Amino acid sequence: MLRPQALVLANRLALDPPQPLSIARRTAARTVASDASVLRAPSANALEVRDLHVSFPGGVDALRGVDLTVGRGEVVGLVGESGSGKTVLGLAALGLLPPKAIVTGTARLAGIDMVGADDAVRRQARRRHAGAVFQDPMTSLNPTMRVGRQVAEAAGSLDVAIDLLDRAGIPDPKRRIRQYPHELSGGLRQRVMIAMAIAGSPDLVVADEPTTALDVTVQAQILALFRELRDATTSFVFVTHDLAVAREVADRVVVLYGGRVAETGPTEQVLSAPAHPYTAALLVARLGAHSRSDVPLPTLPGEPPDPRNPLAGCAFAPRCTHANATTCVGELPQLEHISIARSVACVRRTEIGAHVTELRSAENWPAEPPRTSELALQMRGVTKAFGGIRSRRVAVDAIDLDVRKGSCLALVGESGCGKTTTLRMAVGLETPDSGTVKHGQGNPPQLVFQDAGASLTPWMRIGDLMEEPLRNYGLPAKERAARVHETLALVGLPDAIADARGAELSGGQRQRVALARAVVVPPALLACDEPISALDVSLAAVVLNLLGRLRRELGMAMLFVTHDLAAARFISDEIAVMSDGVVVERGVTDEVLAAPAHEVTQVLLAAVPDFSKRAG
Amino acid sequence: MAVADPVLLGATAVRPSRVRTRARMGMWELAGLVMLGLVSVIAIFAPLLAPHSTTQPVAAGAFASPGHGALLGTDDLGRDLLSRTLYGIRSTWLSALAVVGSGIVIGTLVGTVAATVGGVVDMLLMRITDLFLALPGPVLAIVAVVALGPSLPHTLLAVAAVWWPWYARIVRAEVRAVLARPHVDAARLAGTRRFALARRHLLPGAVPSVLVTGSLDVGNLVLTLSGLSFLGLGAPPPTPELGAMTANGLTYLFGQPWVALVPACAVFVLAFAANLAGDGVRDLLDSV
Amino acid sequence: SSSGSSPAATTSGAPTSSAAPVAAGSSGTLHLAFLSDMSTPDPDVFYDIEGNTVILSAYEGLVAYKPGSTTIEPDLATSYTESKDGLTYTFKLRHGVKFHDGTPFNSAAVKASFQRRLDVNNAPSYMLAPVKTMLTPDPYTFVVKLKQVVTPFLDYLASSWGPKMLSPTALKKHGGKDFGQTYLNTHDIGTGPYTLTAFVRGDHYTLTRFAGYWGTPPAYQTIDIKITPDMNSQILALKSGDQDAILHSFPTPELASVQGDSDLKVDNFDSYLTALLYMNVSKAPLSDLALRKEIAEAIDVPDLVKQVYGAYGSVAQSMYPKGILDPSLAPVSYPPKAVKVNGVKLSFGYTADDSGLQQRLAELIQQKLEAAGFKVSVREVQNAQTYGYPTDVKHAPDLLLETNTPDAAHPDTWGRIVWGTGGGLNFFNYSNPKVDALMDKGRANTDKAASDQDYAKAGELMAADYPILFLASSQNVMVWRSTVTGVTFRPEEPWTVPLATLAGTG
Amino acid sequence: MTGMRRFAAERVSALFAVLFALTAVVFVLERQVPANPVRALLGTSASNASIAAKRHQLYLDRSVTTQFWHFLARAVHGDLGLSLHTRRAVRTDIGSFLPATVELALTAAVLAAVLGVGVGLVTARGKGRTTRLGLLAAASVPQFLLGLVLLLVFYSGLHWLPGQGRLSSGVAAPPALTHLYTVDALLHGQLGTWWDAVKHLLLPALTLAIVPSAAIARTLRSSLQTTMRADYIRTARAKALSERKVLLRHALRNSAQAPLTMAGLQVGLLLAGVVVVEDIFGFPGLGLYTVRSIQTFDLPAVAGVSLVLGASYVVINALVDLAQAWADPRLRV
Ligand SMILES: Nc1ncnc2c1ncn2[C@@H]1O[C@H](COP(=O)(O)OP(=O)(O)OP(=O)(O)O)[C@@H](O)[C@H]1O
Ligand SMILES: Nc1ncnc2c1ncn2[C@@H]1O[C@H](COP(=O)(O)OP(=O)(O)OP(=O)(O)O)[C@@H](O)[C@H]1O
Ligand SMILES: [Mg+2]
Ligand SMILES: [Mg+2]
Repeated sequence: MLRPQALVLANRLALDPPQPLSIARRTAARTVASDASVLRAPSANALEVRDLHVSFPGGVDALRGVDLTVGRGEVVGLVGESGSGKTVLGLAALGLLPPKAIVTGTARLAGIDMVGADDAVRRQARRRHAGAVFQDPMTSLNPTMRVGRQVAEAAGSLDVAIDLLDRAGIPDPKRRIRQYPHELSGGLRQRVMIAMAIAGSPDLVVADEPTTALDVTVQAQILALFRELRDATTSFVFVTHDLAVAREVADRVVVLYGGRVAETGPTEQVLSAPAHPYTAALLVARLGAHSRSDVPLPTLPGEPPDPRNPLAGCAFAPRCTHANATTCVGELPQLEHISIARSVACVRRTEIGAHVTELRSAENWPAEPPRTSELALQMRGVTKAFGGIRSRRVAVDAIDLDVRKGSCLALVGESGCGKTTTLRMAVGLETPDSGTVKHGQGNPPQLVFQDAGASLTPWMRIGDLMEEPLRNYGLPAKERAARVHETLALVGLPDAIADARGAELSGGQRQRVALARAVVVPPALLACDEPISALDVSLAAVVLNLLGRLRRELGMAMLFVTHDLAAARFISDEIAVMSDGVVVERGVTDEVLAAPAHEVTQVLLAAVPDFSKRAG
Repeated sequence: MAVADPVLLGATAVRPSRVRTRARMGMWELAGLVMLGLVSVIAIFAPLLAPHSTTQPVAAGAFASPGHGALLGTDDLGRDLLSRTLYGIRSTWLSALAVVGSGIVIGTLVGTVAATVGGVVDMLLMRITDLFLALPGPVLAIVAVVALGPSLPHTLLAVAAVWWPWYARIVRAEVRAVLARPHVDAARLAGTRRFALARRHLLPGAVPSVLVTGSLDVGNLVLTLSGLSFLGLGAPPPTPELGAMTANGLTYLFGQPWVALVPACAVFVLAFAANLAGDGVRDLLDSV
Repeated sequence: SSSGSSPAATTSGAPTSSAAPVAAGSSGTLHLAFLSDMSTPDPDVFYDIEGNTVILSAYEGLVAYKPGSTTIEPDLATSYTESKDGLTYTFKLRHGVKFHDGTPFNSAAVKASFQRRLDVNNAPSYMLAPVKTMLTPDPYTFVVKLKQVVTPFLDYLASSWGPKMLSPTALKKHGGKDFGQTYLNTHDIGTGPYTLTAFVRGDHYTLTRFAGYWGTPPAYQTIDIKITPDMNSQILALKSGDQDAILHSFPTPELASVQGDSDLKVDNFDSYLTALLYMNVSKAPLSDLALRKEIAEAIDVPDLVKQVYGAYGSVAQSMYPKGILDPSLAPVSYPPKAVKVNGVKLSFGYTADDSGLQQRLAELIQQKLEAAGFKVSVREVQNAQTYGYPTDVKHAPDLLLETNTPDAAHPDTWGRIVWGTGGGLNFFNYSNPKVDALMDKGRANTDKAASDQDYAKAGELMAADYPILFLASSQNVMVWRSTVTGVTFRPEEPWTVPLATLAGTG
Repeated sequence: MTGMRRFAAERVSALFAVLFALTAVVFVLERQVPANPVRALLGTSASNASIAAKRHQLYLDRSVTTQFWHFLARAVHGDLGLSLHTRRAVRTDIGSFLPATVELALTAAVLAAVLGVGVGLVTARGKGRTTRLGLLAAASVPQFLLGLVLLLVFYSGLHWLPGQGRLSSGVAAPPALTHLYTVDALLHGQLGTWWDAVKHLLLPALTLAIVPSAAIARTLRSSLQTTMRADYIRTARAKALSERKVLLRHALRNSAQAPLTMAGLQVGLLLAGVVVVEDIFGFPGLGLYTVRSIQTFDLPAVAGVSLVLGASYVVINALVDLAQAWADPRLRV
């Protein structure tokens, strides 16, 4: 794992004796003990990371000096936006970084250094002291091995495996062990992963976004399981990009930004009184049950840091409202205690003080077009079934939907209830088996996909992709290009993007491009299929604002599919709740959410992790 | 929050840059590509490069050893082995390309139609493909040659008949995979018409796998075709074909080994170059 | 057939022979190899060259050629007489001869054997077609009466493809519906010095010394014949001592590599094998006599023969193989001349052999013709294909190169087949009534000298039409391990070695 | 189970379709031939009457469709006609040549699989540039060259292994049960014979196996490398499995699809290889029979061999499909 040169480097850096206290300074270092003594070394903490640097060939600095301590029985939430280095940190703790990673510093798992020790020692340490749950339960389980055997590999025997599966909340584990992963639902798969992770009562379980790939209700169940599983001996590092999720499970949160710790402290304290402008921004930008919908969401301006060109000073400075051209750019801010349990890495922390939560205030929505009762979409008795004669499954069962011109209807429901299918029929990508779909006056409807990157043809220039709809209008090439540039400007992108291809863009840029493409010929109806569920908090806010603005500016009606009721509340005027292919409740959004009548709506609402409530 | 976690062991970074892809192609693979370029030059310019006629004897007479009057020696009829080998490379190379090319063209056509039209057409086309796939190529070549007489076109026809189904399958699978991707729906919504959709949004997605398979196939074909030619299932004499030349040369293996070894080694070099280059192309395209 | 389906079909069913072959003299095994499977060891079906060694050591006929000559001498018959009118032949049979199954040999056996050949009615049965009646006045006298005079009749009987003596009891026992063809496909029921004890197709044949043989017991106890289809593999086996001889098709350019080896010796024998270039007289452009002549001149036969055969063959002196007719009676020669034609297109087929000789010959001819301005496309053809030519001359090639040997040492067994109207090897339907008439006359002429004159005249008349160029008579080159002695050869039996006289000194 | 049954039904119908197609192809091509099978059977001196009789007997004087149905009906009953060369039923001939080829091909397949998987596994982790080049080189050697080199080195040079046939002369074939000498010898406890048969198999099997094994190793190596980047491999490592176990238990089976497909493809090429190899090593199998049949223009034999090879090709590909379904439970729907 560690290249010889890196090892030498690690030795050279390791000058000072170890400092066992949790929040140490960057200067903290230690001598490298021999592997044998390391194995025996008793340790109070499940994990101690000191001055960890990880970089990848190609100049990617993923971690740039991270310190982290996880005490016995502690649950630490590791929070940060995409690319901040959460996964890399988790992998480093497990000693699972790819061989090409260049690592310095230490990461002691139950006293054993997972950076410097050789493969066998690290494997031993993993066997005795660690477990892991990864983000995507579908790809993280071996598709060609029965789940029982996979758990047994960690547990030692099938009997123990059955026991563990039972603990992980899997009904009828004796039958399940004979199944393959593809025969299980997403939630069950993640439970299998968890069963594997807690096998042998490890000192530390690293859970890397274990709920992100799951839908809200399942996510709530899995989070409950984590709460159930915590005990005095097993510690958790719970990686997430969602502060609300962290709040549900973590005793303490560590906020990462640009490969460094920005802030750390007890969850309640950090979330109620953030000390770092970034934490504060995250909290403000977060869409919650109480976000105002009459103005755009406050957002973090700018792009996330580029790990290839880390800044000399504070990585957050370019996006920070409080940044100061003299103090913030020169050198890296160090983590400093602000109370016994809390520390923050911001040179201006004292000056900012309580103003930290101020975020560049958002402008108002543009004026809305006048509402009419004219319909942009009318679906009547629309039914769609999939599968053959024997395996026939009705995905959408005789539903009626109306979207008025210029208004926004949110379509919510659990995974698999038929939202996407309805949407696809609404825009004409799918023909209903029965029933009618009528569109109002205006240009044909467009769709914004859940995965914006995937909706861009990878080998085509963005400009060409955007021009395609214009060709049908017989526009000459010059005018087409002009219209493309106009639209790019509308979503806040530079002209140069037109020459790029999808893979060369950042996540935020892709989402904007997808939007721009959908509105290059402004449709009468814009359908969105969970456009923010795969984005992290700050990006989600940006996209929601953009959608809200465009809808109003261009006078489009919108059909917005989501399983996130907070998003529905923010964006929509009306809401329809689906379950099992039928609409079970509908009405004005605020009214429905204030007093949900149907059980499904209630369950969905309860599943939304939020600051307002906190379970055991 | 990235949908695809970039932390895959050894995976490429989030944004693959062009510089990195080029770096993935090794020295040897490059050498293979260069060699292939050279081979193609030979194939095209063999008539200009060959110092002598391939059918008439040179002054050195029969069985001149390499260097004695002819660079690579002469064969049993006093013909210049260098010239014959050059022409042999030309014919083997062009034949292999022709089979691969025809495979790609037919396969792409059938595969695309099957994948995009679907339904009964798909089933029918795939059954036919399977049928052809199930025909053993060499056997077909043998039967064809026995029945129709030895000639290169017959052999090529027989081999090509069983070669295209692979491409049809690959293209169909790839196109279906691409069809399932959201960008196709996006293009549909953008009002792109069927033909343009296939050409712009579907087929380019199948190109990498087809190219990789095709480039790796060339090596296979060089061996297969020269093997058939070795068995006398190629062009009739005195056409210089590497397999047939080897077969003929083996008669004189102990006394005049070069007669067999020169063309046999040419087959090896050709196949090796093709395989190297094929691997290189795979590295290049797989990393995109 | 049950036994036929097994790859290891052996003649374990044949009594006495394999049971206890005892004999005086040396024992040991001689290792030979064939380049390909023989078609069948059934002497009434077999009509190829590869495999003659097996047939001729397992079976015997009434008469045979004296080794190295064309003189006919008794074999299973001790003497024979021919009636004045040439229609009746009387054979006195040898006493004390036993078939491999123990059945005694007598006139009834001869009659049964002749009858079977006619019944089987396969390629070699034409030799007995002239037979009118067969009489067995006593157990050791056999009389055959012909429908008309056929002067080569005795040669037929002496030919290696001629009628062989088969055990009548075995024939009856294994006759089945096909006159015993199934059985004889893997077994023998002859009287020869060796008996076939294993016939594993594609792999090997084993001949074991027959203890009850009437003649001098052979020296080798067993002869093992492997099927080794690759000449290089045979050469390697020969050099490493796993094989004792390469009987034919040794590539002459490779002889240099064995000549220095004291363990090996090279034996060359004159044979009747003659290389022929047929010209398609039945279709344009070679229906034109002048063009055929030009081809003869363009080829430069002496140079061709020198280049391809070197010391192991010679320019054909006559249209008849040397030995069956005095070459001076009917000489042929093709003096080379500079020829220049203008791109006449010719298709050229040749039958290939394992020594590469035919292909070299074909490609050299092509070279020479191209140099003279012809456009020649060569392709290898198979014998079976060539048989189709007479019925479809229009689709046959313009030129055909074949090497052939007569069925027996009699001019009639050559001329009638090669250029007689309707002859089996007359691929392009050459027909000249005068030539046919002369050959008929020769066949009916019991006076040998006069008959030869008729054949010679027929040959000359034919040669003037240039339907066939007689290129070369080739030698049969054999390479033996030096330890093996007693190698003999009959020119009318190419690729074949009589096994009974061989002995090993090593 | 219904999946299994459907699979079997599909394969069997595919088998028949292919055989029918092959039969048609063979029949059509056979009719194209200018050769005269009757002449070939009866020889150069046969009379016209006997030729006509034979033609009638062989249905050659009937209409083309009648001939085809006759041909098909016979083929259905396993009657592949009479070899023009050996004068035996083609079925009998094939029956006697097939076992050798089966033995050779099986040995080669096992060798190719073992070598291919072994080399693929060993080279999967290292950078292995040299190994990779070696594999590429091995995959590029024409069999006619390789066979000869092996023969020169191991037979004529070192005298380690025999160069020709299935058994040494003087060694009797073991009593026939399976007709595979190695198996039969073992079943009868004839160890000497077994060893002799094995020695005869080694060189030709190796010659046949090298190219496919290199191809399998290459594909396996590259799909292993892809698989080793999969999330579940990370999971396996997190479970503290040793790299060996990760490779063998988790990666191998998940990387099996591409090599299996490649193996299926190689089977087709193997058929051509068998012909070359059997020729060089004098191995009395179907390949030799084919060559001989081509040389003697033995059309019924060529047709019979084509049908048998075509059928075995279909069966082998079905086996490959089965293996793929075994390797990936997601394919068993
Ligand atoms: N194997 C790798 N090779 C190259 N770069 C890598 C590798 N793994 C991670 N990186 C880079 O390291 C940085 C940190 O990545 P990491 O996956 O830890 O982020 P993350 O916080 O987990 O983000 P996400 O929320 O998207 O999972 C990123 O810029 C990423 O591109
Ligand atoms: N193309 C298809 N073929 C077969 N079944 C399908 C297809 N598309 C959807 N289904 C099935 O129809 C049902 C509804 O699917 P749909 O994608 O509309 O749900 P969804 O509400 O969008 O779920 P999610 O929140 O997971 O996206 C599901 O059971 C799904 O498995
Ligand atoms: Mg991550
Ligand atoms: Mg959906």
